[in-house]
Amino acid sequence: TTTRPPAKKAKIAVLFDVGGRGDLSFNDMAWLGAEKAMEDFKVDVTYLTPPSLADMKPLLEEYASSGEYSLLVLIGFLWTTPLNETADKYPDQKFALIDATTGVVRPNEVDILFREQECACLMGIAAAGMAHTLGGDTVAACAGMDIPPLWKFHIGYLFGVKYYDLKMGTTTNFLWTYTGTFTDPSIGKEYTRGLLEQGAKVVYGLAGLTHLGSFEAVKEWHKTTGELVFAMGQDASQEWIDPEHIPISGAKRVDVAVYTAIKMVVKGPWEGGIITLGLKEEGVGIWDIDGVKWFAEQASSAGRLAPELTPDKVADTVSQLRETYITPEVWDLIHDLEDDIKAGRIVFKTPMTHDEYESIISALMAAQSLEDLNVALEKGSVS
Amino acid sequence: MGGSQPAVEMRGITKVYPDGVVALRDVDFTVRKGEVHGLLGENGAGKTTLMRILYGEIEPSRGEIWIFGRRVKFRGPWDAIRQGVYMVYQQFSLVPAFTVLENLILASSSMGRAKLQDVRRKAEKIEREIGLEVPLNARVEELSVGVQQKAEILKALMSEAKILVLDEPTSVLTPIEVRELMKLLSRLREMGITIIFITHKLREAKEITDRITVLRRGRVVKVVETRDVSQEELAKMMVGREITFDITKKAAKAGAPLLAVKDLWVRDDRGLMAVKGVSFELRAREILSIVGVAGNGQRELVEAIVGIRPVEKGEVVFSGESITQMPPSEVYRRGLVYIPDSRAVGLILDFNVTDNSILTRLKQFLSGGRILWSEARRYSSRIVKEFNVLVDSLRTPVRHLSGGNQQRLLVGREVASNPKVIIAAEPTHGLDVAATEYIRSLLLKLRDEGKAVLLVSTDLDEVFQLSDRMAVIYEGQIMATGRPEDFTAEELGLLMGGVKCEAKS
Amino acid sequence: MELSSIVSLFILALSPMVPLLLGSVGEIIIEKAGVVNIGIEGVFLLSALTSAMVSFFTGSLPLAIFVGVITGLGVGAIFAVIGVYLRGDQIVAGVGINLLAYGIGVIALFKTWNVFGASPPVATIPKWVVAGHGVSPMAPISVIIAVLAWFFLFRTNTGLKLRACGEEPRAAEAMGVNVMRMRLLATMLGSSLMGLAGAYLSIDWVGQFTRQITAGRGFIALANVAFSGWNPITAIVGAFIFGFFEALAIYLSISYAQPTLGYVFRTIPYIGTLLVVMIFRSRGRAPAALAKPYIKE
Amino acid sequence: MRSEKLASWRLIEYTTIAVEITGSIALGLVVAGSILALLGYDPARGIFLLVFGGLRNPDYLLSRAAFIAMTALAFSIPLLAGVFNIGGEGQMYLGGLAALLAAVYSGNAAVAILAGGLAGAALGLIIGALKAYRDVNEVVSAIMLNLTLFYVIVYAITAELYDPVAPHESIKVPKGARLGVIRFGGLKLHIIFPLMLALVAVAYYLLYHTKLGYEIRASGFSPKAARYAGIDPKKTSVYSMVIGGFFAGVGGALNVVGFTYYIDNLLTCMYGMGFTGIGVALMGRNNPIGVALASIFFSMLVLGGSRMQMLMRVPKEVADTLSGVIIVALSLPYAYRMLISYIRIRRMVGVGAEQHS
Ligand SMILES: Nc1ncnc2c1ncn2[C@@H]1O[C@H](COP(=O)(O)OP(=O)(O)OP(=O)(O)O)[C@@H](O)[C@H]1O
Ligand SMILES: Nc1ncnc2c1ncn2[C@@H]1O[C@H](COP(=O)(O)OP(=O)(O)OP(=O)(O)O)[C@@H](O)[C@H]1O
Ligand SMILES: [Mg+2]
Ligand SMILES: [Mg+2]
Repeated sequence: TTTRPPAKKAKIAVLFDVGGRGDLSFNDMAWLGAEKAMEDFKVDVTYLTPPSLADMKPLLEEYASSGEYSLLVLIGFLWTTPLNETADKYPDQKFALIDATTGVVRPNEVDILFREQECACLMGIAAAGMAHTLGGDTVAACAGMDIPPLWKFHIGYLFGVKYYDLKMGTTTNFLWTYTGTFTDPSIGKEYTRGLLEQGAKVVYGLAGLTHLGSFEAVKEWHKTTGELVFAMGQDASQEWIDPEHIPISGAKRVDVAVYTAIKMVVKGPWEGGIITLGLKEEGVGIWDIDGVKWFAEQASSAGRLAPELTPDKVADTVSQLRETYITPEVWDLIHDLEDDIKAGRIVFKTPMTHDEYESIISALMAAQSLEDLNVALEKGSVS
Repeated sequence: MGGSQPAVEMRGITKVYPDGVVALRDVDFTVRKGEVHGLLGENGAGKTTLMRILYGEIEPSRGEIWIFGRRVKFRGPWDAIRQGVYMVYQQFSLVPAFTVLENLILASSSMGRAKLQDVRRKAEKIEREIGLEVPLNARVEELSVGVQQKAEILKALMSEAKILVLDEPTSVLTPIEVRELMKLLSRLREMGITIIFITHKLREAKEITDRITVLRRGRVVKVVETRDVSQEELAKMMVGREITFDITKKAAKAGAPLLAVKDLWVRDDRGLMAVKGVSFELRAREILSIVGVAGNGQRELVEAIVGIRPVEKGEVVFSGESITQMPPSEVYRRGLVYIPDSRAVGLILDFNVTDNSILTRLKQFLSGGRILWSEARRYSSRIVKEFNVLVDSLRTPVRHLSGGNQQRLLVGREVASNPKVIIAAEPTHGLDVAATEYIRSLLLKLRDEGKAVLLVSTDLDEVFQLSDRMAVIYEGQIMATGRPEDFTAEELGLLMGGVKCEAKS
Repeated sequence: MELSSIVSLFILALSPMVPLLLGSVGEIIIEKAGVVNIGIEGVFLLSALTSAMVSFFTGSLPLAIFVGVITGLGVGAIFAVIGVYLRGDQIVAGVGINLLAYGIGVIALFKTWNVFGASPPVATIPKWVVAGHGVSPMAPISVIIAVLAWFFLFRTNTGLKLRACGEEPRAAEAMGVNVMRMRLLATMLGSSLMGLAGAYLSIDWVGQFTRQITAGRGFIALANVAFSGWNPITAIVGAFIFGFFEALAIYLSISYAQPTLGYVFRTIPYIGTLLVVMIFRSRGRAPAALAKPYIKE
Repeated sequence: MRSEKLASWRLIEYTTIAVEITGSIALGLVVAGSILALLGYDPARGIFLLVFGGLRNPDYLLSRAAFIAMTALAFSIPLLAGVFNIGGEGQMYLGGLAALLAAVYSGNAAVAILAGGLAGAALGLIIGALKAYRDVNEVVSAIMLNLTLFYVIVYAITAELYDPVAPHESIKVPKGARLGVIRFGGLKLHIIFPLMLALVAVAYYLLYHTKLGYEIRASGFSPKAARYAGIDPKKTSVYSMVIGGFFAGVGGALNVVGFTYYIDNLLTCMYGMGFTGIGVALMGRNNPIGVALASIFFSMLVLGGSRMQMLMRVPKEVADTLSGVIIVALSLPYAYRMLISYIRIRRMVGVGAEQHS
């Protein structure tokens, strides 16, 4: 009797950008998707973090030329140019670029982008709503570096805040600040302290590891001044980190993107081109309580959850907070806008240059009426 | 037990340095209680090594040590100090950035906590008792070498040592200071302190020691009672051959003036005026000595002459041309060379022999910015050959040469360029008899060949032996000039201490 | 700028001051003995890690601080054995320790919590409230430590011996100081202050351990050592000035609407420090025997 | 007799160096292997990949070594003159930026590299002159300038010099100004490596065959002796910083015109390489030839680490740790020296030492 050799598993390589795993948001979410694909499709997934940008192209060529991998998943916009210069040379190698696009449609390349504005605008409404319930009038964001995905967050977040103001007849101060780093929580904390000093009631963390410092700052502010303030997380559900002060997180399902790309290779059909994921595709959004709980469970099983917490407790605390501080009218606003977006009645513009980004922001800052908000839109209008 | 126990007994000491140099071979060394014991030998004979072993600073490769009849194994000087052994090193062991008092506290604190006021009181008491004058609050780096030497001795006395090791303590002292030191040592001997005394000056050894051990190339040649030997015999034991002591000096026939210094004013590193209006003239075929206690502006004077140090006021004329403020390399090129008093200044110890041979004469070995190494090597092997520098290879780092050989290389380099005027500062400092003799006769030979030598020295023997004329410097001013016959050693000593005698200025 | 903002800036300057101050005082002690430990970052990182772990698993802050300090001490001991007894090149060893520490930090994260970036939040040192701001008790403590370090270095016998090892080790040894042991002890003492700084980072300032929690602050501490002219008291000034500029940069970038300008404001602490150094030249000089291994034979 | 001694001295010196280096690497690998085993990976395979994994693509390996060698020289040359140039990082950033601009305006790679070098040199001049003539410690000014330049350049790329098509990247080096490859028959070699060899040779020549190099080394070993010889050690230290800065600037330029062709607005293309250079410089004992070898060895470890990560799923940080271990082991030459001489001395003195009485 002869034993059949085991069916050869498809090999997939996930290539991170220079930050690599461990940012608790973007890159870790990508790996989550890869792990899920590994289980579901029984594929062999390996990963690599290149030592520097200069290494990206040579490494990409090396792996493309080896022909060993069914798919190379490239995480992050730093891969754009290396991929653009490599993809045509290896027509038999499939590539997936996550969160960026080369702008070229190729049969062997799929680019998966997110419409971050669609999530950020909902977060903006929630933030403005919470700020006012907390008795304040200022919302803020602690952002990492001035890069295209964050432009979209900036536009969406500001859009949401203005939308809230114009609908509710309030005026909300909007503070946005780039810390210049994705890795320094101490700077994140100090920026957030500064933002809270300026009256911010809600701080949106958009800076990877840096905004972990925002969470600490918010907690400390509450402890020392007795004044309740909130932080909001992004990408993964981050409520479990401090459910008393993080009532809500934005979702950016990098995991879905990676999973989708792998699925296209393993199960088909593969089709090159550009895919964007938004609210409709559930590629972005607000984490619901189930999501919050799932992440808390993950944290709990890895021993990360604070000893006094359980996943259920996290979920309960968060839903309590959401009930108390995000009023039904605010939820209505959120859902209305969400419906418009999902139905395709509203499509956000994606700025292509820094100037365009800046002009959209200044127009939004100056907006006096709902129509003024249309500068941020590609299609449709708000009313 | 009792008085018959020797103070120090070292048996079968062998020392191999990590790079394979065998510094001592099977040395037996005994010092009786209460005696002054001389330790003599050529440069590199192993005297310092033996004492470093006794002091626990380095470990012997083999051998045993007894102190007052007790077998000891020191892990470091701190152990030795606790057993009553104290060593004053050849190179000073004071922390230059600290004040004298801080150094004293440091030294005392190895025997327990030292309180500032206690140490000061004790130091002042010792100073009073034996007439040492050391400014306790001055920073060591600001003191002259002579005062530093006194600070060293004060430090040693403070340690209440029962066995005191002095490694070439007199080489920087003036005759008066040497005499004071000798008196001091006698008093210490009376107090029952055992002293080990290393020197290259046989006269001193004869004068102060009771017994002498002579080392040659790491072995004990002989142990003698001092009264039984003459200086000549000692020299012969050390070197292994006859040494002629009287260097023959032909009568001077001074020629044309080569170097003239006119009303020179120079500041020291701290910005204080160190040379105050010095003038002199140096002629061909003559040796002019600048005599003085170290630290009286000699260094500033010569550095200003060759252009290393800015001149405040005044003029330097060399061969009829003003060279005031000229860059040193240009001065050297014109034939005025300078042998500094420290080998660490005249040589780059981490460079090899060839590298060092072109240090002051780099321009001559350049062709369009490129160094002509083959020529440099030729030049350096010439120096090595002509001046008998003992060295394995031209690529050997100079750090690995013994002091005597370093000095030969340094002097050789400066002399080989066939200069007109040689400024030599302490050219024999720390050298053994043979090497000293070699350098001194070399200087005389140069003079006889028609060159001029400006000798800066604190060693009166040397000054009397070599100079045609001498100038005594005190606090930056020339106190007196004259021919050697014009002065007695006593007068000179007074002048160096700033006491003017009439008619000589 | 209003008065209250200025007061705020002064208070906000304290958080970045603490690790700089402790780090540079630690380094001053080490360098005064003649050893240069360029691995400040590495010590910060490892101590931040161990104290975060202790804080997370036991909740005991005193124990967490203690373990952070001990970690610094241990790393210092290893470094000193390499750099002092084995005469390794201190700079290379320091660079190596930085690399090593980063790797160990991340490995520990994923072995302990199955993450690569950050530990979960841990219990932190409670803050005092001063003029409406949270102030860590570590701020005054670090200043007191700096003053004590000054006293130790410049007013005690042991301090004198330690400085002698950095100035003229040969002379120190001749005067009965065990130079190697003194250097070992100084490195351990200094590194344990760095360990305290590391503990501050994770269980006081940031509230968790992250893989790049030090964010180059070890190097700034190194700069502060030179800035201070090797004097712990001046180091307080240097660390505070830097912290102040950092707070000012944050204040300005929040106050100005144009977000990209934030980058330009981030240069304030560095340019400001440089200007301060250029205007007030420091009189202190490096210990004469700094980074030179003491070789006896 | 003499020549015999000389031969043995040389032999001892060379064998000692060989033992030091192999000993360091072996010790490092043993510790590294134990760490791998401790973490549950196959140590033999891991070490094999770490050391040899980078050799799969020699062209890439060597090119990558090139800019690290440049930042290493940027540290070594000033160090020989007694200046601690921790500012290679900032000099490299500025060099990269200047090269980019020069490439865009001139369209010529040589001009770009020169511009990069000059920009780095200018920065070196500032640090060196501040030290020599204003007593500003070079560690302070270099660290402050590194960080300042980081943010200034990130700002410049983000707000002014970005590529409209890919806004996270700067404008691109035009095709004509990119460094290409040279081919010998079927073999191709990126021109960066030969360029690095040439620059290393220049550095070597400069240090050991020119007046300036001699003066740099003399000033570094003994400023006092240098002053005696008519060398101005302050001026020399400034020159050394200019030269060091030049090399760092060239490193940045090579990176931009030879590898990435743009600067990203997170500066990841150069970040950290200046600091890496310090370790590499010291590994190479501050000798240009040693530096060239060390930079290749270091790049082998980096790329081997990537290989290990890919094939064994060993996290990148484990590879970093292993590199750290090897670097620490390489800091220990004196320890091996002591060991060797200890053994030799024991042999010379003989075993019966203790019986002597
Ligand atoms: N640290 C060292 N390493 C290797 N060899 C050394 C070392 N110190 C001294 N030596 C060698 O050991 C030998 C003895 O040196 P030592 O200093 O003991 O001589 P010395 O008798 O004190 O000479 P001097 O009269 O010049 O002071 C010399 O050959 C010298 O080169
Ligand atoms: N082989 C060697 N290896 C390393 N260092 C050495 C060697 N030989 C000598 N040295 C060092 O070089 C210097 C001079 O050596 P040595 O002790 O032989 O000279 P010296 O004659 O005693 O000169 P001086 O009395 O002026 O110090 C000393 O510091 C000694 O430690
Ligand atoms: Mg000697
Ligand atoms: Mg000696």
